[in-house]
Amino acid sequence: MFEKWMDSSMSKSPWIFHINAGSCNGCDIELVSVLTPRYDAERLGFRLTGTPRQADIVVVSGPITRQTRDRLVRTLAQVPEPYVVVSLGSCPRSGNVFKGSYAIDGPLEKWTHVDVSVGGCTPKPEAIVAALAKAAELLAEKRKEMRR
Amino acid sequence: MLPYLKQALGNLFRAPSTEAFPKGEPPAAAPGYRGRLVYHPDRCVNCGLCLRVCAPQCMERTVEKLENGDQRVTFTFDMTSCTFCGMCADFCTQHSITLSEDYMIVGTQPEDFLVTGTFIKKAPPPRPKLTPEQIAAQKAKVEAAKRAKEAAAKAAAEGAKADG
Amino acid sequence: MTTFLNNFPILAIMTLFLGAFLTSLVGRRFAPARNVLVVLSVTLPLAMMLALVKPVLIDGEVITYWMGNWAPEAGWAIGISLEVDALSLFFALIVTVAVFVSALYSFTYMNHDDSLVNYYTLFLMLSGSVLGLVLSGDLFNIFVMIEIMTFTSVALTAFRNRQEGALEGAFKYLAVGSLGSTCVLLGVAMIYSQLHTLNLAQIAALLPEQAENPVLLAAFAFLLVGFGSKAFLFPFHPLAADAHAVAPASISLMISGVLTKCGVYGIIRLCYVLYQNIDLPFVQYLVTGLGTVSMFVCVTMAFNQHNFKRLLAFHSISQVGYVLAAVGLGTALGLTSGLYHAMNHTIFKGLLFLTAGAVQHQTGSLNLDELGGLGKKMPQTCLLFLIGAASISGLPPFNGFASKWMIYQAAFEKGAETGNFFYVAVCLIALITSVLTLASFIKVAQSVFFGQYNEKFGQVREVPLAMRLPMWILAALCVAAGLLPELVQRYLLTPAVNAVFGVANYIDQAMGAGYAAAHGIVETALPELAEIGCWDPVSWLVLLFCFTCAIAIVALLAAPNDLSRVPVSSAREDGEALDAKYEPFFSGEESVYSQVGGSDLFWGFKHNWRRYFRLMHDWHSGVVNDYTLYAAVAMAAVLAACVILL
Amino acid sequence: MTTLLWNLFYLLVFPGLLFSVAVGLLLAGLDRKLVARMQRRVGPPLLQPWYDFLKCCGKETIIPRHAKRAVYLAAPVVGFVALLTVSLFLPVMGFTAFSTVADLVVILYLLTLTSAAMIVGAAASGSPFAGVGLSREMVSILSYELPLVLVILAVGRAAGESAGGVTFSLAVIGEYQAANGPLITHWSLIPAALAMLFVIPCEIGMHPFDVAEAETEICEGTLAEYSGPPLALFRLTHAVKMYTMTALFCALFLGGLTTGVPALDAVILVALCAVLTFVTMSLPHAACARFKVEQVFKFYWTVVAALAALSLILVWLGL
Repeated sequence: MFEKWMDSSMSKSPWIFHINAGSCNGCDIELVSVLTPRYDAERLGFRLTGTPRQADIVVVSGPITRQTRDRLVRTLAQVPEPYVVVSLGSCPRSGNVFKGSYAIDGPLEKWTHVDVSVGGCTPKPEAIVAALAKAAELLAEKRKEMRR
Repeated sequence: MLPYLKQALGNLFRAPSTEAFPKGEPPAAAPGYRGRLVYHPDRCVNCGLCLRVCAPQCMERTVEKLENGDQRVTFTFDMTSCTFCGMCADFCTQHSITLSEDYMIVGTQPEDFLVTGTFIKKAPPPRPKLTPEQIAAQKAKVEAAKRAKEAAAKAAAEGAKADG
Repeated sequence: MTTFLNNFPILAIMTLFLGAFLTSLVGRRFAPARNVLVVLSVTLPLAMMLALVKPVLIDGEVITYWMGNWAPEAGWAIGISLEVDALSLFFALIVTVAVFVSALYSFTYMNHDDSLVNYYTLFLMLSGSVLGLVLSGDLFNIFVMIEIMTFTSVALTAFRNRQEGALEGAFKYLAVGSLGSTCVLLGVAMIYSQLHTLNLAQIAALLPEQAENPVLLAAFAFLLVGFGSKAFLFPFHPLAADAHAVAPASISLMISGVLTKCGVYGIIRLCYVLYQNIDLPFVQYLVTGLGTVSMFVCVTMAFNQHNFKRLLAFHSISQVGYVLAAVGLGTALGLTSGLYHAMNHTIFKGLLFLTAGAVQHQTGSLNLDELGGLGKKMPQTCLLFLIGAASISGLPPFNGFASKWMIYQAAFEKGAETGNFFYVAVCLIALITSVLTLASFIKVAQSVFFGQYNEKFGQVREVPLAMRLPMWILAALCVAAGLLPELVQRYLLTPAVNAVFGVANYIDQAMGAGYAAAHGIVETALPELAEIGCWDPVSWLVLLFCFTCAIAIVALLAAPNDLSRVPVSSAREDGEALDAKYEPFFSGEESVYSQVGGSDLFWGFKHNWRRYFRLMHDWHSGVVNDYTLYAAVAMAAVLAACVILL
Repeated sequence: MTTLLWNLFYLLVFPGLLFSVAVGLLLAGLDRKLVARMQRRVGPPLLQPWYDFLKCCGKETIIPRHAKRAVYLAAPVVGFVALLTVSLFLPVMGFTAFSTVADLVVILYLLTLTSAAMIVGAAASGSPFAGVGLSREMVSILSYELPLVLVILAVGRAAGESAGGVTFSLAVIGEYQAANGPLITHWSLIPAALAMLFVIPCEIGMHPFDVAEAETEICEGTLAEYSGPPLALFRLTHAVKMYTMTALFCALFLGGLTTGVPALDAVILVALCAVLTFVTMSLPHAACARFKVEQVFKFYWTVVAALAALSLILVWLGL
């Protein structure tokens, strides 16, 4: 009886943990602006947490530079199940203008399974809110199918 | 002691300034906002200028030779690799690439981010096969023109000497 | 009523001293005989004291035993007497239990050391003298026992003389301790010169008539300072820390658990029974003030110590400060709470010292800045430490809470009755000290038992069972005394308090009926205790019930969904699969050894009190002349105060 | 038998588990909503803390390698149980479930036990962030303990005229307030009430004083290594503490306004707690930034302690 409630509550209170994998901070400030009064992601229950242990949605921004690769993988391993990964902006998915450079180490796909992506070189906050809302729904399904 | 007390209390009675977005419609972007790419294949002439000018090389062009010499050219633009700088739109002579104001580029599968377009580039009309006589006639016409030009030049030189 | 029970007190003391003598005689060649002898000479007194509980505590008798059967002649007590009333037996029980546990512990704890014969001889002499002091009914006999006690504990402090600082600590203890003993001797001499008797009962009878005699007032001051120095009170407390830090753990248990209680016993006898001047406001201010000051100073000193045992030493003096603050109130509730806290203190302080000994036995170091993460290596010691720490900081289900609660109640009620603010200040400082105690024990818990393990100490295993057993006994006592305050109060505390307030009965038992009446000691009505709102069993039933339903909720809600997940492997240069799921979160870095503990905890508090701590740092210079200077100044001050104001 | 049933009812339903958890979560939701509205945002739904609690229960529990397993799992339960016991002793406008031993010192120590349980839990998790977090939590305990004790002494003295000069028992305080008006109306106790209002946010660890769980600075401080049900229990303790502390304030200063019907009393109490939550927690949260550790300590040991000491002296002089 509780299991059903827990599944639904997954999507009602998704907590965000942000990993900056070498981003130019354009997407980072956009992500934080999502919590400001104008866009107010807290309406949907979002909350920025400080540790991967309390994370449900892991938002990765920036092309995965060689320096941040191990730290990214290690932090992602420390997130408790079930969790979804959101790639913010163009960089994680393709490396954007840094594609092919010696300093970055492949798209995010290489290291983890990316659930939702947001395009745009600094996507607009509304786009980020839409992506996070989508990720929240995925979270509930993920837990349901993980329980089977 | 509490610096923003008055403002905080005042805000209580004002309506919240939050957009209704997830519930309502996404608000329109600012005019001229460089959002998702729109590709009009019919105008494209496959000049390849956009390929050269795109910094993140988010375009891919595949040219497929058809039997009658035509080329089926397909362009795929990867929105997750694009920086929305608009260079391709500026340089495209045929204005076949324009940046729309749609900023909601959200998707779960890679395909959601691809903008593709294909067109058939007609091969140029076949050049008529010239018979050897037609070639000789054209060559003769060219020599005659050259000789006339030299004669005129000589006449002009004498004229200049005369009135010098 | 001379049944065989009468001889038990002297038998108990003699078995201990005889044991000491025989151990040194026989123990040199074959060790097992020595161990058997020690066990025998430790359990027999405990059994005798327990046998005495029925007549003395429950029936309220007072057992007197005259050495050599020299009963008092014509109203003068010639011989030396052992007088065991409820108060003496209460302290005797504490002493014998502590001695038993300490002996049990030291069998395995001391196996790293050599010349154990000397150790056990001194240990048995120490226990014998302490038991003798508590049971004796003769003032000079008390002084003799204090002498033996001091010198054996000095020798035992320096037992591990190769340890750095051992001789220095012992020397300081010797210097200032002997100063304290001479004060006691001076006091005894003065009383003898005026009252021509040394028997406690007779002194108690003769003293009130000459209360204004200046010599007797000076004697009161000397005795008070003497017993205070044995309890390591305010001016005498620095040497206790130096002595404890180097003494073996079982001896620290004896020093902090038992020696300090003898000091307290001495002060209670002095103020309540001999001089009966506890109801004078000046004496109350003096004793309570001394207790409060030493309570607060020692807890702040303990707050930023780097050595585990020094921290425990300072705490034991601050808890003795609690006891004295309660005893100094003079009310029945005050005395009850003081005695209850004295008993609890011996139990949980003993437990903490034994855990410190276990840590030292396994890792060899007591430095809070190096240790860490021992909880996983020594799980039972960690649990025992938590029980001890919870009881000393007075967390509800444990015994520290019940007695501290009574102390606050007594202090605040006393303040309300008399209407002066001093007692409210005492109650306030007591509450703040209890939080500071909690803070320093959390510091020790984090620096020693939790956090990350320092590889420097190599492979550390749990201490052998023989060391853990005494700790478990003390932990069980901690929990029992905490959960059953009613029983403890009815069977142990109220008889002791009645014995203290019933001075006339004490005198009659010793000197023959009617003696007290002849000297104008009227039979004071036994004070019935106000309804103490202390922790009655219903509440801990409720707590227990809550506990189970909370666990049920947690189990129900979250069937532990151990979703197995393929570890995220990443091709690092060395290609080693990197499943960091169970590593602590280091913001992504490899989790290197970085233990947050020791002195860099509680920066906020220390920053705000930095001037006070700098002052404390300068006063506790560690130089023995300073300590003797403090002792002498304190002696002079108390003497002047007593003679002038009393 | 019926008394056992009634006790069970008290324990599990009315002032005990269900009631205090429900009211706690409600107050937490109300607080987040009010703070949002003060920042002109819409703010989460009222039941958001309930969803947070359920979601955390549904997550997997990862016990880190350095953690001491038993203490790591036991700490949240001990903290929660201690807090539940406090809510059993608090009178709901004149009706107390277990009033036999309702005593301020027990409540004071049970609250300390709750915070101590969180600290030991943080220590047991073995992470350096938790180490820094527990050191800050202990300093904040040290800082609010002095004013809290002064307030308790002042109230004990003021309400203790009849019962032999001083009382620590809430029952006697309740009767005194029923007899001569809630204590807040006594002018000499106004500073104590003000001091208590300041103590509440620091005791719970609400925003301006949440130096221990500063998620931005030390990655959630004490709860750095907690996930799954233990984390849910800690956050539930956090929410229920809001109810307990505000109910304690009502018991100390607004007692004695019983309307006879316990249900109605409960509603009034919840309303009062809601107003108090707004005044003590939402307003400072919206109005000022987080304090540094030594500022919290200095603030409580100077300003708030002075307020409480002032009223203690006034009460002591019998005004």
